[in-house]
Amino acid sequence: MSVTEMFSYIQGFLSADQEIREDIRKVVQVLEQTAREILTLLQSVHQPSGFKEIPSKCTKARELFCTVRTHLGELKTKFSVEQYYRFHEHWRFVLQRLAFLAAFLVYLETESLVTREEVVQILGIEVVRENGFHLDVEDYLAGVLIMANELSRLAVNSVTAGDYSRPLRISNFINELDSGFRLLNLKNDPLRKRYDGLKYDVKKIEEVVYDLSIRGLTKEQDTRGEM
Amino acid sequence: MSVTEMFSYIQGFLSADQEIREDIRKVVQVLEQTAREILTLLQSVHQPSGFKEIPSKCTKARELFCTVRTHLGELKTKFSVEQYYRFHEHWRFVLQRLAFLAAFLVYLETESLVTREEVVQILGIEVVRENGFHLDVEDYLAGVLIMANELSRLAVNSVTAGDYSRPLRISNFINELDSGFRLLNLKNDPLRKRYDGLKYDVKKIEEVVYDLSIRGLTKEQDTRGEM
Amino acid sequence: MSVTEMFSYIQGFLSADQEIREDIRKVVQVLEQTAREILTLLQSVHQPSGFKEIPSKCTKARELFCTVRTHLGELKTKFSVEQYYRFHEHWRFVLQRLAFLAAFLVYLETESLVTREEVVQILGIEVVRENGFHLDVEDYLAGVLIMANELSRLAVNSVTAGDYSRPLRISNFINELDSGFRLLNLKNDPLRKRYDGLKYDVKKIEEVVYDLSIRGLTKEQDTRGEM
Amino acid sequence: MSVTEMFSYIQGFLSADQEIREDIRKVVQVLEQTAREILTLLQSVHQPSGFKEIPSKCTKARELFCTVRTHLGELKTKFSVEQYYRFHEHWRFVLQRLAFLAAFLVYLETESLVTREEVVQILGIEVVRENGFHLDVEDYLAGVLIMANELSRLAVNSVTAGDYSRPLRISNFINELDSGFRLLNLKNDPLRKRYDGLKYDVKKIEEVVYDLSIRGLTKEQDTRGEM
Amino acid sequence: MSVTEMFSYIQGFLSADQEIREDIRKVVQVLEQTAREILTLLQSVHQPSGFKEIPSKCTKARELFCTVRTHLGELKTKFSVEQYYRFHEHWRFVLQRLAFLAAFLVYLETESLVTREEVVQILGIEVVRENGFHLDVEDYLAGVLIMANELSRLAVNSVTAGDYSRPLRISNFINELDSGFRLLNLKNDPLRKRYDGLKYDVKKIEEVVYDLSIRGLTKEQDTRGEM
Amino acid sequence: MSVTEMFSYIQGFLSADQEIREDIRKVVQVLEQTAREILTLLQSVHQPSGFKEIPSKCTKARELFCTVRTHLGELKTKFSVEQYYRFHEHWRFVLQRLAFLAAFLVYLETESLVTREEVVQILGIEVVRENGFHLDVEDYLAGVLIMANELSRLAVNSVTAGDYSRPLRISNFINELDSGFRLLNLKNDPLRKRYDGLKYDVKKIEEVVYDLSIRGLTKEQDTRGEM
Amino acid sequence: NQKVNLTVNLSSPVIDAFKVFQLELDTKHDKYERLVKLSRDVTIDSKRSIFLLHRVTSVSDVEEVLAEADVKLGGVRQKIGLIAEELRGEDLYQFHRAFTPGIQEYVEAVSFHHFIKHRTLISLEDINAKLLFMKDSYSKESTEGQQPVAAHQVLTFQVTPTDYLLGVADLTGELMRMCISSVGNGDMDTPFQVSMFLRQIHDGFSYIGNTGPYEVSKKLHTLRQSLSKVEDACYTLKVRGSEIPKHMLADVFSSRASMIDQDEGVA
Amino acid sequence: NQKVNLTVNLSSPVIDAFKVFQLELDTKHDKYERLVKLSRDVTIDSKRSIFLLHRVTSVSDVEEVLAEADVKLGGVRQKIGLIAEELRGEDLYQFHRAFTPGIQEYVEAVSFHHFIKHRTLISLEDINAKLLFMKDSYSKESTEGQQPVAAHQVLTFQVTPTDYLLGVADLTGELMRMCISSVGNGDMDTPFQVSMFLRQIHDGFSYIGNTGPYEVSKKLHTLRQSLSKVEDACYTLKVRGSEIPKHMLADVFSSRASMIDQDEGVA
Ligand SMILES: [Mn+2]
Ligand SMILES: [Mn+2]
Repeated sequence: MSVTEMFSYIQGFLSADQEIREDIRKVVQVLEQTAREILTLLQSVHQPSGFKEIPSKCTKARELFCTVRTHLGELKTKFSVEQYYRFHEHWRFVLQRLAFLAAFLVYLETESLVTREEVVQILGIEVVRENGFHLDVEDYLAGVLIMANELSRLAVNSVTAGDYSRPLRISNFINELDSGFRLLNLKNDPLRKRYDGLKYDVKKIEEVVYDLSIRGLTKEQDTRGEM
Repeated sequence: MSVTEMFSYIQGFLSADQEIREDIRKVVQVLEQTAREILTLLQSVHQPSGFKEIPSKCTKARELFCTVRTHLGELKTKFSVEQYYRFHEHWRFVLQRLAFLAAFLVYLETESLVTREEVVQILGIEVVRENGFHLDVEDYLAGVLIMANELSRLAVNSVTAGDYSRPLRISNFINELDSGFRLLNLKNDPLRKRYDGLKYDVKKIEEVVYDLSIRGLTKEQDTRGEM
Repeated sequence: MSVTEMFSYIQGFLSADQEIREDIRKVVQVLEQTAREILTLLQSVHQPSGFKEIPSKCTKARELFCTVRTHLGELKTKFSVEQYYRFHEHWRFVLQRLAFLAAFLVYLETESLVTREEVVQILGIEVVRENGFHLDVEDYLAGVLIMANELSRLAVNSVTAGDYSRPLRISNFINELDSGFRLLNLKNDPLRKRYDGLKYDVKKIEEVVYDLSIRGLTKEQDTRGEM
Repeated sequence: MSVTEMFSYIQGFLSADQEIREDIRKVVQVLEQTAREILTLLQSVHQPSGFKEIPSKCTKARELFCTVRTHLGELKTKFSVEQYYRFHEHWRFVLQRLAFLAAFLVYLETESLVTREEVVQILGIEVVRENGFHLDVEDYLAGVLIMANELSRLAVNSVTAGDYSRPLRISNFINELDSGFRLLNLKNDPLRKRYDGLKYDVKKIEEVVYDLSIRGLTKEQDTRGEM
Repeated sequence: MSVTEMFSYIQGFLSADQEIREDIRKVVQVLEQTAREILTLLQSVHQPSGFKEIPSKCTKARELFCTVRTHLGELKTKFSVEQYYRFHEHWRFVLQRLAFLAAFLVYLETESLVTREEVVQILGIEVVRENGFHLDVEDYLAGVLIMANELSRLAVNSVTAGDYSRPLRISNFINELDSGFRLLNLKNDPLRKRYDGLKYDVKKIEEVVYDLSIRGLTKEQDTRGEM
Repeated sequence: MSVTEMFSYIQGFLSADQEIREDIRKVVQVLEQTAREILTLLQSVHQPSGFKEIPSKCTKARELFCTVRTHLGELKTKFSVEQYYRFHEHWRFVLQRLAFLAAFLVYLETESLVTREEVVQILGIEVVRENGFHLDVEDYLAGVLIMANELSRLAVNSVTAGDYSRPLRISNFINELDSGFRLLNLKNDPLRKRYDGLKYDVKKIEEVVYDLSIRGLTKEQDTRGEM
Repeated sequence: NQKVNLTVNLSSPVIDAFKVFQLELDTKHDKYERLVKLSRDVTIDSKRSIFLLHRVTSVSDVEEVLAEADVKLGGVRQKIGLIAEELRGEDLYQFHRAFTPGIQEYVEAVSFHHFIKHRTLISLEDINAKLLFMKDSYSKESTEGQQPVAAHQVLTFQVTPTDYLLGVADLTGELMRMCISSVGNGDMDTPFQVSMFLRQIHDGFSYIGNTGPYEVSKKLHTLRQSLSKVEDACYTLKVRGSEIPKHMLADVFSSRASMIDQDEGVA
Repeated sequence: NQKVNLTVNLSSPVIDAFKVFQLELDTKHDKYERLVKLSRDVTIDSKRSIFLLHRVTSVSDVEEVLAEADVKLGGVRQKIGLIAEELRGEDLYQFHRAFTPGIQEYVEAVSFHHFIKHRTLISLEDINAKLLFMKDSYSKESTEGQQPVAAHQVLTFQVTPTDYLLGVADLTGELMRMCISSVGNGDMDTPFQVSMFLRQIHDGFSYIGNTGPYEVSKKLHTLRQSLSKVEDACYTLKVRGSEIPKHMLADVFSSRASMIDQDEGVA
């Protein structure tokens, strides 16, 4: 029967699509697991003892990013490149998390803002859409904003750990970031909402610096220079 | 300043993207306007007087679909083909409406189910993704389901207009459609939800046929044959 | 570190659990597919032509239930028997559908209410929890209520097919069912909600019987006195 | 210490309140059970055989209302009278059901609209709030509207049972009721929504009368005068 | 016609209810205005200059409470006493604000916790529900918790105003209050949520006391004994 | 056909309206961009280095307001003057931001509250509706409240920058503002909600003053007696 | 008054400015409140007119009901005159939210009245033409034919296209109710007329689609439901009527109708 | 009873079958209701234990509070024994929804008790080890050290990993409260210990992420808020403490603490 045949044929299409999605979901699950491991590793810098071990933790994190690259490499093989946006929702969340982790790693290493090129290199993917599986600029920015929130927490905990100079450096960094974001013309999208959270991070860090200043605790480290 | 430069550069990306979306939105608005005109035209078949004029209305609708083809042709030029799914949401709604209108048109002309190939031809687009701007199978099916709902209304109104044989034909058609859909393995997605509505259409039409049967109103037209 | 170890330990539990669920989901999908096939088969009795072929369709359906038994047999192997209710949600829906299909089958064959024992036998499972994979009484009852809805549709369509006595028999059957359900002390649970739908089925069938009565179409079939 | 004593004293208040609510809930559950029994009893009038037994069923129902009075009497003892509205939500639902049952009972007995005074007497409560546990006018009206729906079903089933005059009487009764409700200035509250359903009951009953009229089955009863 | 008369009569009831609500709303608006005036008056104690004028401000506030009593007296006349809970929502908010203001006033006068009896007296209403328009214990407690928040602000500002002993007295007072609340078995209701905020007030005040202690600014007042 | 004509006529209205809105939206976007630039400029005063450069930044901001005046001039041409409130929602947000920026600018220059007349002059618009595109008093007040929030941040950061007298001046200013607002009879509108936020700014500034007081850091700046 | 005495600096320019704001805000708010109240009155009386108009399905003298409703609607127009008075010299849209519910309900009532009388859709122009008021004479009945005397200033009220659309959208609900009552009362023509009219309005709204304001799109669903109910009612009439010759039907219903008249006569 | 008399066919097989179902459903439902009630008791008593345990921040004799709480928790365990009794021979998961709130609250209470005593996280194993009950002796106090006598059958209750996780998630809220009270009462160590412990739990939950059941993910947000409050509290302590030599702090707080003790002594 003609209608029956047609629908059987269509079912073929639907099944193929569902299989791709199933495959993607599996790789994404593994990616999320690794991302969580890196997070657990990097989050330990908030512990008082963690501050001294930042370099060794960064090294370990860099190793875990090797695994991430392997998984992302596998992910690319699951679908043809021009369907990136068809399945984008599946990995968007984890990709933003990974961008955040890369940004946080680079900040801990060098106290500077990771570029999109660096993130892309750490993740083993592309900047430009035409070249293959890439990192959308919105996802990069989302990752950077998640890091800003983590830094406000870091400012608080570095004081607890007795490091009174770090909050000042974080404050300068976050102010620069804030000025950067203000150059962007963000629509009423998820990114805009995330950006609105940045001003609370800025304020929080300013209050930490204030608490140190009024007690004269910023004075002694004033000679630390360029770090 | 490096961060500033980077963000200025990123703003360039975002602006380009927003412009594309703005362009797409404009074409889609025009498409929606034309779709509404076709709808108004085809919906007039529900008026008692409309039943006699079905052929002439179909001819007019075919003419309006020329305009649709022009607009869809223009839409394709607004973005590069591999970004179809990036912007899919913008035209998905209107594309489903157009698929519905094409399906309704073909049903009114021939009382048969439009194929995806026919829809695609009426709209001047492609079946296969690789060949260019195409019609997703889900969007085709959504269009068919919207038509099913329109047909249950048509069954009611044809009785009011004194045509007692049409509901029987619609009933057979819709039952075939229902069997077809039951072959599909639909997930819990919007399509599934729409399909769940089909059983109400089936029931509604069965009740119309019942009302005619119990009053012996199906007998006289039994000789109508192939129409 | 102790807290970390604890969480690793729990994570082990959760992973094992997820794997079982994944396995179950796969079998359930296949079951749903078979259930849809049986449904397509049995629903064809609503077609005017279908009324004569009820016996042959029932035979075919009985064959398809063999496949169901195989799949349910496989499902049992996916988890240890005392954890039935841990994963109940996964198959509850399809099991109710299968109970419905078995009930509908038996009704079409004998115009009597399927017993729980019969359903269990058709599905190749157990009545009592202690004996293994079983059919909950709530799921059995849910299946029966889905059938009631199908019967209200059947009453309508048997009139269309010219069978004026069936609606009366269905009416008696459904009234008995309603009396049965009214014995139960249903709480505000899903079953209660489903049962609330029964009164619409009762009403619908009453209206069909009314339509037949007022036209004197119930006379010939029985000697029920002045009615 | 004084503050401690005060708070202990306050805790007494809070606990008492919770206990009252628990007590009320228990009585309300029993009331709901009895209400279901009365419903089962009165609904059996829809059965063809039920029409002759209306008087005996009404007698039995009156007996069951004794139990209701006992339970409502018990309910009153659970809280002091001026807290009626504090706990109103707990019994509002069941009270509307009971008002419906009383209204249906009185209709079956005398084919007239129960007054609020009669309902209140059947339930053993008060009309006027000042005198004790009373029936809110909104709850009385809700009960009446539930009965209207039951009557549209009764009209259909009396035809099936061969009683052709009852639908006309029901029709007049329900029209009168509808005129009454049109006098009320209902807000967009639950009552208004319920009232909107009355139109469909009116329409359904009119259709039954219509079916009887065109067959000349209403003639013999035409002499019933102004009722 | 009897049904018409009955419904006209019922419409009378419904209109009366709406009028009562309208009347209540008007009085409540005036009450809110007076409450705002008392608040402005009492909040001026936070100004450095305000500390000396506490007694005179309390006197003025007492005068304004005369107006409150008049309005509440008027409110009572709008409905019969046993309908308190029917309309409770209308005045609940303002009553809690007034309880807060009374509690704050009494604290400023005597540095002790206002009892429910005192609040009730200041507002010219009743403690016991049976006696008339009363203050629910939940509303009394809500008022007390709003005051606690005001006191944490007062502790900060008294330091600014050079009064170093007041924060200690506030601290003891608020600790006593906290112990009291711990005796209550609060459900997850609005009151519980409000109570959760008390901890932060306690903490804030303790921090002020801490700041004073480490500077030896609490010494001179240490002789105040058990207060 | 008359109904069709009527709808075409209305459609004409709607299309014209949409075009105007589109035009307005474009100008408003540009305004928002400029407003963000002014904000970036003025917010740099929060930086420790920024305090010395306040005058030069104010001069630069005054220059950017020229651009604002040009854009607002263009905005006026997009619709006829008596339809200000028809499209108010489109520019309300940005106009409040601009009022805030003007208020902040004037505060930085003179430490006084900008008048509505001054804001209007800075923006090149009118005070009175009758004279043309004007500034609603609510929008002016909203701008002032946004500034209050900015000032609480400034109080914190001036301590960081070592300026201990500014917080006291801000505290006086904000208290005066608070008194002003308490004169207003705010309804439950957006302004009221914004005003509710003012108390947190007041509290924050009070805490800064407290921190300075307890450390004796307020002594040198004025002769305020024993405080 | 009292409040002012409490502030610290009585004579500060800030406080002075806020006193001005207080006055301005209160004035605006009071006007808004007055408009809300007027709108509420307009709503209630319009609803009452609609209630009244629904009686046409059950009485024999339609003209009488229409005349009575017209008097009621005249009263509503007087109240709209008071709104126009309040808006004199103001920007209509500034207070639009205050009175839009009332105006929509009036559009619903007046278009219902018009449909019953003429079986067509009243135009926005016709609606606005009736909303002319003489200055200082708004308390008197403003009869339509009256010539504006030179000494009187004319005050107008303009219903916006959106309010017109929203009122017409609600009209469909009333038409549905009327249609269903008509079926009950054996009126064989009204249901079919209503269903054709409703289809036209439905097609009109689908022509406008989502280009109108959000509130319009929101009402589309209800409109579609009303249409479907009316189409079902016509269908039922047709199917049930098919069992008996038309001239017999008339008989049946004339006797029903007279029975109903008797009942109503007493009410 | 009465109901049955009303049915038309008293002896039909359908009615007979439904009588069986009635019995089965009622039995199941009654058991469910009993379990809900037991769970509610477990919840209330666990909450009371937690309330009690919060006193450790303001009294000098922590051991006394711990002992008192232990007795209370013993009572809770007895009630869990009753749950185990109800579940004997049943599929635990069939009634899981009935008692899961109580069990989670118990986990919260017992892990709070454990943390105060040992400053570590109690393991799921340790929790389950305490939930051993002697058959027919559940009404007597089940002291932990007691040897199971051969004549008695042992009944166990197994807390599921998910309930354990959810209980621990709620524990963080209590830890936050304890931390904030400690700051107020001059306890300089507890806040830092709590913050380290809470960070570990937080890291543990982020390790599990969204692989657990939905309810766990839902609690992550609250957990993060608690952590942030605790970190803020430690920060405040550190920053304020930085202005004065440590030995002076001790002085300050010992005098404060004794003051509080006096107050509490009277209560
Ligand atoms: Mn309406
Ligand atoms: Mn808790």
